[in-house]
Amino acid sequence: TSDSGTNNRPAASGGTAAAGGAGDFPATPKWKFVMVCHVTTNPFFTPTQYGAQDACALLGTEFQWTGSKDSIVAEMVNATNTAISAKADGLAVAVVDKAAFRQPVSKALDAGIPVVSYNADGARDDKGTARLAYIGQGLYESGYALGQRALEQVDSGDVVGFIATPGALNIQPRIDGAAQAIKDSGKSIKFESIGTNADITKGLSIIDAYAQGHPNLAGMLAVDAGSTQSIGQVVKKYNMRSKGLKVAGGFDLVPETLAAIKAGDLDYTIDQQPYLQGFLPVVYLYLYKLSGGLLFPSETNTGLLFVTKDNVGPYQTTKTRFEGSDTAQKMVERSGAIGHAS
Amino acid sequence: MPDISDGLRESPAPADVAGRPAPDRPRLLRRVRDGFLRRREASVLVVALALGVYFASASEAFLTGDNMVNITQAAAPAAIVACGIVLLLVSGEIDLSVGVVAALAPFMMHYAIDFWGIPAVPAILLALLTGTVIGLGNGFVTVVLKVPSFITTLGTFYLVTGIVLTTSGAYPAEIPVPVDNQIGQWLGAAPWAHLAWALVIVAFFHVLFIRTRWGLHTISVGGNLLGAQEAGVRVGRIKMGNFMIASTLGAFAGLLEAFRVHTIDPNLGGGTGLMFTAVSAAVIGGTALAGGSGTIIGGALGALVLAELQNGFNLIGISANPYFLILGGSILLAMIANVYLSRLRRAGKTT
Amino acid sequence: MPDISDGLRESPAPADVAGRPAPDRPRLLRRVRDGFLRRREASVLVVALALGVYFASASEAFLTGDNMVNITQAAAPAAIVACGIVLLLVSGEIDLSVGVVAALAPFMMHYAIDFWGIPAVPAILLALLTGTVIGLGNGFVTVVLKVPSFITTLGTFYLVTGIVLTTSGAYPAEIPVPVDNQIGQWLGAAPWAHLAWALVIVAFFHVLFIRTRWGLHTISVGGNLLGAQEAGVRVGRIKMGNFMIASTLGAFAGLLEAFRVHTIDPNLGGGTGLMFTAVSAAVIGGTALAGGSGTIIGGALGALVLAELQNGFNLIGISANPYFLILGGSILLAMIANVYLSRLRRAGKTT
Amino acid sequence: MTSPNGSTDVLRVEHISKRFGTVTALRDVNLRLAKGEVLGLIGDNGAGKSTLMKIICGFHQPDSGRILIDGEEVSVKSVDHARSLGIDTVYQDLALINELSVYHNMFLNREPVRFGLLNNRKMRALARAHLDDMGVHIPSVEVEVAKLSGGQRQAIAVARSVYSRSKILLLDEPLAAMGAKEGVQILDLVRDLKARGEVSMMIIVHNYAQILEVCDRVNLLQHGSITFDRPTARTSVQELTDLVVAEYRAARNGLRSV
Amino acid sequence: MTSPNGSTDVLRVEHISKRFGTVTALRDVNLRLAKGEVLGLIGDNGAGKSTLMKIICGFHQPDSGRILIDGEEVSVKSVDHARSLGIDTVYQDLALINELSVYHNMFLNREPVRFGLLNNRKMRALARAHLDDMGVHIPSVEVEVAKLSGGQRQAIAVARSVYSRSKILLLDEPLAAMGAKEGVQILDLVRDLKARGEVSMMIIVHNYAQILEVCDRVNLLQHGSITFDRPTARTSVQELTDLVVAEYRAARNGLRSV
Ligand SMILES: Nc1ncnc2c1ncn2[C@@H]1O[C@H](COP(=O)(O)OP(=O)(O)OP(=O)(O)O)[C@@H](O)[C@H]1O
Ligand SMILES: Nc1ncnc2c1ncn2[C@@H]1O[C@H](COP(=O)(O)OP(=O)(O)OP(=O)(O)O)[C@@H](O)[C@H]1O
Ligand SMILES: [Mg+2]
Ligand SMILES: [Mg+2]
Repeated sequence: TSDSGTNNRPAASGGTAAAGGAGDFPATPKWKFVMVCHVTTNPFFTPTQYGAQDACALLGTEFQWTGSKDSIVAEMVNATNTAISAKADGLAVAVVDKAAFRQPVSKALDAGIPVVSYNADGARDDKGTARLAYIGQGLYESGYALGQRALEQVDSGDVVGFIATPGALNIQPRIDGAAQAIKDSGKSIKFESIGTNADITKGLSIIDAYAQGHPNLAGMLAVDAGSTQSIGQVVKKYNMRSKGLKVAGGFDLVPETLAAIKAGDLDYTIDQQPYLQGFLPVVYLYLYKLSGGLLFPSETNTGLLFVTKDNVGPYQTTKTRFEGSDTAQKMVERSGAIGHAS
Repeated sequence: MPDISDGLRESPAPADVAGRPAPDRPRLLRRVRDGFLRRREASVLVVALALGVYFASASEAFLTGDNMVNITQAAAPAAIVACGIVLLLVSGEIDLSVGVVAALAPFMMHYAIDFWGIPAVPAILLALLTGTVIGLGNGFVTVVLKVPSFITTLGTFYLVTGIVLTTSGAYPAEIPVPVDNQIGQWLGAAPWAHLAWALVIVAFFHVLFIRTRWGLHTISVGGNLLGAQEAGVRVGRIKMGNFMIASTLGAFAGLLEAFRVHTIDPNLGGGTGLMFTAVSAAVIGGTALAGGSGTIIGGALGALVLAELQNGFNLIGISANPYFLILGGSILLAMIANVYLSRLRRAGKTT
Repeated sequence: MPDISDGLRESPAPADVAGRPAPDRPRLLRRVRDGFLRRREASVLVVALALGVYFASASEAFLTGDNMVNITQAAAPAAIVACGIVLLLVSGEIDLSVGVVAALAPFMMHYAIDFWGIPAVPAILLALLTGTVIGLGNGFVTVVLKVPSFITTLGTFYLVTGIVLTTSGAYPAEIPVPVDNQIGQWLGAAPWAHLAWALVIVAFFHVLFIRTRWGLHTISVGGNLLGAQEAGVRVGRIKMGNFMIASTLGAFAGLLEAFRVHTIDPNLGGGTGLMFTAVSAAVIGGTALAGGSGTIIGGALGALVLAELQNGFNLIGISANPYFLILGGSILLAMIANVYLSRLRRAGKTT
Repeated sequence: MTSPNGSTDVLRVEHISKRFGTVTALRDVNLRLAKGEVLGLIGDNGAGKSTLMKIICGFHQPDSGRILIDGEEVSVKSVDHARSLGIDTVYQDLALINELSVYHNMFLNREPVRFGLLNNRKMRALARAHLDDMGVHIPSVEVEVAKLSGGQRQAIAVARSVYSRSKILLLDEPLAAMGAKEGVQILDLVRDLKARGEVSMMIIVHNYAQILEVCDRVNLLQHGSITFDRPTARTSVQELTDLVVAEYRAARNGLRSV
Repeated sequence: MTSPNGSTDVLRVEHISKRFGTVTALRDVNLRLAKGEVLGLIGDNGAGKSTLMKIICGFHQPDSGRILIDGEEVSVKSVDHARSLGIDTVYQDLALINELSVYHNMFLNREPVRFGLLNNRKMRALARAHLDDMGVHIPSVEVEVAKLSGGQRQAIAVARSVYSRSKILLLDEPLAAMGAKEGVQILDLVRDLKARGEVSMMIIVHNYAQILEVCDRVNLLQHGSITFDRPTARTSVQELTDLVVAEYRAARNGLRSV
């Protein structure tokens, strides 16, 4: 494994690079891209930042990670406007509100700053901005997938969905999607959403209490990392698997969640490949600038992967930048067949 | 700044018992300078200016018109809410719910217009009135039922959060069409609307605070509750009124922000975020958490300092994680400087 | 409860100027009851019990052993932190950074063990010491440099947040292997560890507060700063000490919680969340935000009340959005009842 | 409702009682104050003098008993209400707001206003004039009262009421912190007010010489009740001292001689 | 460094000056206190008496000048430091903590401790004894001082210092709020202390009769300087009053006769 460092300088130089340029690209100014996020310090986006960092190292650019810590739209708008004032070379915005970013994005485009959206792209019916492309997987859609997957194992009974911060733009759409999926199925399932807390310690207590008050749950879902991991712990604590709990699942890949999957306390967690949500916007913005706009950023679905007991192994055994669990650069070996649908 | 600190060290002595004759420097200049230095806001102003100078030298974008708009828009809501918070803090109370009232107000406007068919202007007034009524409730529970305001407004905080979330389904709404026009421009969508409103409101409450009986009695109530009662000050009325002012200003700030970001978001004030920023601004500006003293202009300058820090470091391009580190460090440095400056100021004060 | 309120209304009058003879009811019983009623924590205790009765009737799961563990685990960190916060509030200061210190401490342990190769116990002590040192810093800036503690600790809050985020990459870490064993069980992983620690710490600080010079001087400093100085109380030392206590307890609560949730999370404590809960608990328990009076046991009971509310409503299964509504309403109701009870108590008090 | 001297009493207190928890501060107190009269109230520490005063001025509510102003029964609901009835008070604790300037304190809750704004200029001028009148030197009327000496603070509290043009003045130890010169000057002021005959006053003073100097009548409050009521003309410092101190003196001397 | 009567002065204050901002409170003050002596300090309100006291007890730092205790120069760094030098003070503002009980206030910063814990039983007993000694009646020593009358509060502050066994006592208007009886009793206490000869005292009193009763010597502080220093045996109430009040009296009478 090579550890080429976490600095932002271009990585290896091979071939016949033009003086100073990355790879054999011509020399470019050190472009600065600004990524505006709704929950800047959320662990979900740690790999996103690594992705952006790696892309910048590759291409000789730099990026700034900013926005709001607590999904406050006004703060994101402030950050976007500040980036425009600072004449950023490109913008990537998590468009968590379909109305709020229309004007700032237009203003940026008017100023010749290319803008892409990542991770969130307005609402289902309205992407909300004139961004050039969207890189990511819809929050609502991922929530919908969460619900759909649960439906494979549950036909009736009570299903609960935990959400750390009700009304917060990064996760509310997910739980709305899950609820919709269950509703669309027409099964006689009663879905209830329960607020936990941004503080994982409180969240665990709340999920614990809910589980005690509802021993006959058929399913437990969560839409944020903290609640997901807490579900795993509570399922284990009360041995809920033996009491009729048919499905337990959630989001993100923090260690405790992976351990719970391995132990069978959680059935699945959703990997949204956040690394790509950072890597690709930088690449797209770079190419747009490099090509003078000829290479137009393309809509990219970064996909959604269900991590289950079957494929959790590599996630657990290797700590990588790609999942955020390590800062070191290293190559992850894999072997054997690649699982696929038949 | 050697000139200023020089001036600060000197103590002009008209009221000196020893009767030292006043030095024969140009009097007008001295009076202007003394007048400035006597104001307790002077030190925060110096800090705000110093930060401005620093950021302007670090990034040429800082002083552009666009960025001035950014800063004023970031500072204004906190400055406006801080007016109410200063009054409350000075009278010895606090309001934790002011930030969620800011989130509720635009929803009230939205419901009024889109669901209840109320015209634009009455709907906006209704939204403001909602704030006033919540303030009245806070005041009632605190003053009449004698629950400490921290707890009263903690309860209100959750209560209003619940109202916002249940009525909105925890989902943002769009600005209603009847106000998405000139009205919206006036109320926050136009670039300089925030600054204009902040100036008007801060000026109004500054005068209220230092030139009216209301302000005097607010200080009395917070400075010596028993003494104020003995002097016949209507303590309950003052506190209730300040709760109502704070909540109404919260509602107004919420409307401004909703029009600016052009969406009605259940998380608008960030829960306790806006309240926190406003209290911080007030305290930075020289208001005592324990009551009895404060300044409205100081609170506004405090909001400006915080907005400058936020804007400046973003402009320079500090990413989120180190941002907090740097922000924390600079708050500490700036405030140590602030205290130092105001000590110099006091040392040089006439009285 | 007719018995209790009956007792509250009656005023036993040994010190009566009129010299009314004491009624000849069984004396021991009366003394126990009076002793209870004289304690200012009595009313919060009644509220906590009443909530318990209500939830027990609403859900049979409430009184199970498992759920008791759950409640104690939810209440303990706030109760522990509240001990420090009560001391600070009583001495007229506040610490906003205590919650992020709780997040930093387990990371320090993690770094010490996994990166610096320090053995388990010294690593844990180092984590606690980190809290102490941060408290010392807060105390220094507040007491010596005279920055108001709200601002000092706001700065520290951001600074420590930044340290946690940058060093951890904003990503959770696993409990280090050398402590993921008996040590971890003792320090929070075992079901009753939280309760045990909370009892020990609350008892210790209760005695410190009401039976030592430190406690007396803490009250003096917050009750009448000038008077305390005139009486020669070493004001600065008291304040500094209380900052250090609060921060250390924050670090300890963080360790407990990290072991319990079995992960080291950068957002442990929820930013200002834990601080907020602790301050709320302190104020619910009868500590004045403005300083000068408070009780440690009251703070712990306040934490219990909050934990009961959180646990009970989740046990019942209130949905996310209305949850806040109901929580807010019940905080208001419970605290109005609390104030009413303590007024009854005072009316019936001997002195 | 006419007093011995034929005029109507401006203030009558009848059967007032007051308890604080288990402490009985006042027990069936009766007291009257004639128009233009200056009444001295004396008594041990903790006898209930201040409590009585605070009941008359509406700060405390009595447990029982009634108050008559100009012969009419009133229930004084608040200090503000008392003021509207023409009653003004100098409290023993002075009731000053440390955070406010001298002149704002002096006009607290009675601030002159112009177009809704405080008339600071007027307050400053009057404050200076009043303090000069009382012979109290203060660095500046703009300084916060927290920075003043004990006597300076008291002068402000006294000036606040004495110049309030109220018809009933209640002064609770107004001279306690005053220097000899300032004390004399304030007593002169009281005499001036009395000479004009519009104001009735009740003064709590521990210095019996001062009582005899300005009061028309003296009442002694002991253990919550009035036990002595006599015109000053018919008493002396010696008598008053004997009333209050004799018992102790005797005991002490007895002790000494042992 | 010996005083006229041959003994060493326990306290000497030399050339002390103090300014607050632009207010000069003290200007080149010199003062001495012999062992066992009781010195009375008089002066107008705002003359600087309390400031002088607060400098001696370490609460304020002088701008210039020096303090000698038992002939040795010391710089009194803090109130705590002064206490360790044997200096104790009753402040004019009493320095009571409203939130604490009577007995905790009485022993503030001098609490008896057993095994690290407060010895409340001892404090309660002593507090009761001291207050009885002073003839001050208080409902209970466990009540918070906020609930006490003005005189009761002062008694606590006085008891705190008088019973502290310090060698130098500074009393700033210790009798201001005391009733006639309690005043007499406290003066008796002072005399008792004096009789034992171990304590030297400096007392600020505005009542000249009281000064003559207990003091050996009297100093007058005017406009920040000592302008008069005489043994009490060689002066009288009249002389002191004339010194301070005469000027005003004359002016006033002149005015009246106009
Ligand atoms: N902390 C302070 N800040 C500013 N000025 C002060 C301060 N303390 C005292 N002064 C001023 O110093 C002067 C002397 O005050 P001091 O309290 O010593 O007077 P005093 O002789 O004790 O008067 P009194 O008999 O009224 O108690 C006064 O003019 C007062 O206003
Ligand atoms: N708010 C209160 N709460 C409880 N007790 C009180 C309160 N106010 C006064 N008391 C008690 O009532 C009694 C009478 O107090 P009051 O202040 O009227 O005495 P006073 O005659 O003014 O004495 P002094 O000469 O010392 O000022 C005292 O024993 C006092 O402790
Ligand atoms: Mg009194
Ligand atoms: Mg004095």
